Amino acid sequence: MSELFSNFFSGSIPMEAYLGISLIMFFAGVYGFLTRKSLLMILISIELMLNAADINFVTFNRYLYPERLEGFYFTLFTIAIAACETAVAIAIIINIYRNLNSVEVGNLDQMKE
Amino acid sequence: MAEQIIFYVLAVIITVFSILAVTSKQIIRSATYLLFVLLGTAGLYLLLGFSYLFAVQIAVYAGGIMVIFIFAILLTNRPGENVKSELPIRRLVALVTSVAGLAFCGHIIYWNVKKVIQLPLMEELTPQKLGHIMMGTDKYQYLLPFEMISILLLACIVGAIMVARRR
Amino acid sequence: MQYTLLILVLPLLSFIVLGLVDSKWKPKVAGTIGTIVLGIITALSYYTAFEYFTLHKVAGVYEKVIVYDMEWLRFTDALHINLGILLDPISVMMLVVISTISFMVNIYSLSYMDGEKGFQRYYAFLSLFTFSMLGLVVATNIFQMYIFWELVGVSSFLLIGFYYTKPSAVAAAKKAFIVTRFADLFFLIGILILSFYTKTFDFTILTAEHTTVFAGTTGITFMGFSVLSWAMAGIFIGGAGKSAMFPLQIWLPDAMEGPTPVSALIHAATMVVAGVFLVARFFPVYYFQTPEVLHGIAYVGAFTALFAAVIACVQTDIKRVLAFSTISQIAFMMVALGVSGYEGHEGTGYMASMFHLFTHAMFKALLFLGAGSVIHAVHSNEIKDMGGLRKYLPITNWTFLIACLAIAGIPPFSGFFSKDEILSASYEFSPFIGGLMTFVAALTAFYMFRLYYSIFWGKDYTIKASSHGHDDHGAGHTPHESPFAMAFPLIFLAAVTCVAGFIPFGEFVSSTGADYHIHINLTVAIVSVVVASISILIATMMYRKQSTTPDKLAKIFSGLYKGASNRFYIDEVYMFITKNIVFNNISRPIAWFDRHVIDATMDGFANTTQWVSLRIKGFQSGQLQQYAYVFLFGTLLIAVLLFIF
Amino acid sequence: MDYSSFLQMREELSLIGVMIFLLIFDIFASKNLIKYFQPIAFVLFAVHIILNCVPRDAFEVAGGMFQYHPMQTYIKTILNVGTLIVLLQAHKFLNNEENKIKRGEFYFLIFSTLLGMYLMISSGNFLLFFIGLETASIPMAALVAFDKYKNNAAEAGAKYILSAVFASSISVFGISLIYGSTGTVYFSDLATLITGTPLQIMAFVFFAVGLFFKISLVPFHLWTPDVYEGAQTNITSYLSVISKGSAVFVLFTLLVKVFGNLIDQWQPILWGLAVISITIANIFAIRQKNLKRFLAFSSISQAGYIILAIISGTAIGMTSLVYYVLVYVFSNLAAFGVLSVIEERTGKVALDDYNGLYQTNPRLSFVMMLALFSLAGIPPFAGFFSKFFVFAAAIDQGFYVLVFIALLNTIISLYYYLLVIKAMFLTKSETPIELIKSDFPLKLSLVICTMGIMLIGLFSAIYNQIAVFGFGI
Repeated sequence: MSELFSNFFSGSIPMEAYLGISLIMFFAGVYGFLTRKSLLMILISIELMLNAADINFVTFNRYLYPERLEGFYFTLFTIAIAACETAVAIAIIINIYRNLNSVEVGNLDQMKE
Repeated sequence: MAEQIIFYVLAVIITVFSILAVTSKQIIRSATYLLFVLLGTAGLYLLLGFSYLFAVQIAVYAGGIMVIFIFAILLTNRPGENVKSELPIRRLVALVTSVAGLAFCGHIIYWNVKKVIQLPLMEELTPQKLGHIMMGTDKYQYLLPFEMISILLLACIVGAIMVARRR
Repeated sequence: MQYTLLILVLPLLSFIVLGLVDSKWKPKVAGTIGTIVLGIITALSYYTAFEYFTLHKVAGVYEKVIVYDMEWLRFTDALHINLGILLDPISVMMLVVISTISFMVNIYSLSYMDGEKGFQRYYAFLSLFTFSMLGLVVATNIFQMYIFWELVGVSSFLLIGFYYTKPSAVAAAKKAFIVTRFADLFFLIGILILSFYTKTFDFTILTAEHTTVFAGTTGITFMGFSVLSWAMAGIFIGGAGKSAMFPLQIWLPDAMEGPTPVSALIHAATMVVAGVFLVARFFPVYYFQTPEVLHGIAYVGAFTALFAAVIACVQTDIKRVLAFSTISQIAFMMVALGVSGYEGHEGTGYMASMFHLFTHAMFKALLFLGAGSVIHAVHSNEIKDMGGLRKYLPITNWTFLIACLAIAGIPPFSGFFSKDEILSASYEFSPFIGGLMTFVAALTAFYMFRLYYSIFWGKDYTIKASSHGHDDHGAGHTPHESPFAMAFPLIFLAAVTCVAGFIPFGEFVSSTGADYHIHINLTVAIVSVVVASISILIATMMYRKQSTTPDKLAKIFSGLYKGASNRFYIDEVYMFITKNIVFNNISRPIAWFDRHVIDATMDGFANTTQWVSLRIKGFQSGQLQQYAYVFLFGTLLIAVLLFIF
Repeated sequence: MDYSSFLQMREELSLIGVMIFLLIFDIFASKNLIKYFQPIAFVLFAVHIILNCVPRDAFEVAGGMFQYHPMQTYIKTILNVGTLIVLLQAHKFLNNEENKIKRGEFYFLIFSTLLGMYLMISSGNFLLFFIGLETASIPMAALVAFDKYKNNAAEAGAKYILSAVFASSISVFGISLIYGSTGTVYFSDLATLITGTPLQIMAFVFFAVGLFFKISLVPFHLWTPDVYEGAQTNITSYLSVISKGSAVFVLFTLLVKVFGNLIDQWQPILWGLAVISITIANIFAIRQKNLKRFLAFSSISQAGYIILAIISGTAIGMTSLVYYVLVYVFSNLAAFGVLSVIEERTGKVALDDYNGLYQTNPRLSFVMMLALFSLAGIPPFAGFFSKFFVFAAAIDQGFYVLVFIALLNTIISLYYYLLVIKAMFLTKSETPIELIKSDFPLKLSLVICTMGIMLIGLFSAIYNQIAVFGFGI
């Protein structure tokens, strides 16, 4: 902790601070996924989780391995993948809305046991 | 000093809005909070010196994904109707698990990453350089994934249209 | 002797052809083809036997001939699986037995199964079964044997469940399959352990007299027994499953729901003796390496023999009587193997076991086919629906009587000779086992004649209304003798039963391959014949009543006991002792135990699984978020556990 | 900038060629030509299979991002053949009036997921791997929701995509930590850099669950039965066979190639997962009344058996795994083929509906029986040999207890497989499913499967051929 304060005044940001933000974002996403009732909100939670991984990549790249841009490009492609996945997921959710007239996840339990 | 202040402001924004985004009762608010989180993330990228990523984050997430989200929300949401919340006991269980996971992962990560405080020097990322890396076929160059992701995008478009279009 | 390959290839071809054409050919055509192929195989087997026993005797010992050997799967350099044909006295003998019985059953089925739906497929399955059984006995290595072993199980499953759609048949096929598979699990484990330590599957290496392959197992023990003992015990359990040894015998009586010719082929003569064959195949290993397991086999066999014989006394379904009798007789063979020594006169048990296998196959198939003929005539399996049939079914009557005399051990029929050898081997091992086996032999004579008299003598056959019988036959007709296609196998097998006892069996089959001269142990022989005769006498007195046309045999017996004492008085004492004491207090409780305790244990396993399944269904709630929660929890749990340990 | 090295990626390029051609053909072909869409697709795809079925020498593209090894040709060919069988089985379904219009999409999506699996198999870099993983799962979600007007299909689609994305976000978070602790995502560099620090172990667990999800091991399997039930049957078979087959192969290669140093960590994980997967799936399978769910649980337990090959981590294990997948493709597709044709014609999927199937459809029930026997591992059908080899591979490395538990479970599994056989052959029904005339492609597919089930076990050359390349990664 004392490091954090001394760093604060010496004008540098430790890497753990970035990683901490991404972790909080990730587990906020996990919590959202487990508790939200609407399919769209679940999707929002997933965006948070993916975004957290992106921050990790960029942070590690910048702090630890600045000589190459692997984390940078990984993030770039992950953003694209997130877009793909959102598009298909939303298409499916809209389809569910048409069929069931609702986007509540609680309605999705016709199949069980 | 200015960097610190910006960082901690962004950190607070991201943390607070992340939590709000997954707890807010109204879906449209949730989406807005998510937008703030994404913009905050873009800010972090800028702070780390990746201005290109900043642009992509804003263009794709804020400009693309959020638009789809809001479109979908408006399509499926009946105004004035709040989303029901999960049973309190389940929320509690999920909360405990998430916090436990957070503590566990945080512990492992904090004690096992290299401690770096100062941002190391990095040569400037010119668009030419980025483009060269993107279009190259050697190690640490990314033409192959670029081509492949274009096929993924095409497949997703085809799939999404097939599912979403009417009869 | 390359032509022996044909013995395997022909039934396989027959199966493929008949299976493919299915209902495109007329039933008669398919049946004829199947039967002709079996005829060729039988001829080939006989020729193989002739050539083998005349040509391959080196220095007075029948050598093991590997006619054909192909490396099939190379697992590691040391361990590979071959496919081939191994000829030695017991496999040649089995070839003869299997092809003969199978041929007879094929002929018999032409008439018995006539008009059944799926006649062609029935013949296809018969060919498949014959193929797998033949492949089993000529296997050069334990792995090949295991494959054919399972294939035998599959084809038997197909045949049991073939055409009877009674609810009881539904369970029977499944039960037979699962029980034997359960036993095969131990077989497989035995194979894995054995091959792991010896690095070979090959029978010729494993059963060589002075082999060193077991050197690697010395000193390695598990729970007090050597690993080799565990392996060999596992292999025996596999054999016990197929051969219906206690407590795995539960499937065999139920399997009687299959068509009767199938019972004759599979559940009397061939498949059920596979376990005996297996133990015989491994006999040198059992004898030299794990004698304690061999003795265990003897005791298991003795107990099974007694157990099954006692139950057989109270069964009322004629096929079930025969089923329990089969269990009992196979147990005789197991006992003989278990008590056997190795060389010369010591090896009587081994020889006797194989001899009994041979003779039993013939007369038990005869009994089943006879029973089939009876069932064909009266359309019922129950004793109460029969009686006085001898005038309607003369051929069946006589052949059945011959078989009964054979199984009871009355000279000069074949069963006498083989059973006598078993008894004398048992007496040499321990008087207790010997005495026990003699008692079982007496019981055998009793329940077989109880069956015989109940079917062919006793009360007159009454023609019943349409309560029984198939629709296509119409009810209320007079029972009539079976057509020639069914009568011929009966006559043939009866003839074999009459003469087989005089085959100098020891000259062909013995534990070392060397000649062995059968000496009839007169004391044992006389005792067993006397005991069997007394049992038959008791059965005669109890069940021959209401007879109107006494025949020769009956005269001898009736003279004997009429002269001895007051007939009715003794009869009633006998009735009291047997009905009230033996039946009600011994046999019935044992039968009840068999049905309720042993069966229920098996069912219990199934029910427990069902119960657990019902308890945990909540996990599959259909709710996405619960799934995700389990997912996350699993992930974190794995991670945390990794750090704790 | 030398792009010519890309030409070495023949499998991927020719598949992309087929995809693009079919897409364009579907859009622009005239009314007369469009009738031949499916035959053309079959022929093109068959040509693609034949062109790519011969192993070549190992090579790398794009600086090791794409790594080819001859063993991959085997697994890709197996997946190809499986896909072809699925397409043949879907022929009739896609010729229905309501689905005709979506035919092109169906093929395009199937092929793009297949391409994703190719990428997963051949990738030498986590980035390409992740793209492959997503290409294999996102279009799959669209396929699961293919019957979009059916509530069950829509529900299954949503469950699938949300679960899949949840799994892959955990997985990508793991990859980010791996990157953080090593500084690279190239497999060849990672092998030495992964030394077993706590961070790497945690990262590995996070990453691996993404694959466990795809293989559907307990407890990451809960989505499986629901999605299998809801999806159209041909998609289900594709999901259960091809998707799973590629994932197990990839899991094995990654465990050995990248996480070889963590063997002390992943062996116990796999041990536990194999045991609970086989057991729990068996217990659930017994109580299923719906055949699709039944086969879902059956495939979960099959996945548990495959883990026995992976856990050994040896060349024998690899050979056994490829062999197992090969056999599993034929057995499972035969079962699903029968299921799909019956569901397609009558809409019946309950176990009770199969009562007395043998009376009316002897051939279909016969194929089903062979398939179930093979799945249960009864000799001489191919399934026995594949099980035997995975057991032997595990025994070879000393996993006796695991093998014993697995063997005991084969008895339980036999019980429920026989339940189906019993229903078809022995239980009499007043109203059995009527006689079903299957079309030529379906017949062809079932014949291929039957031949596979009957013959693969008997030709040792197949196993030996696979064994030639040993590890093959």
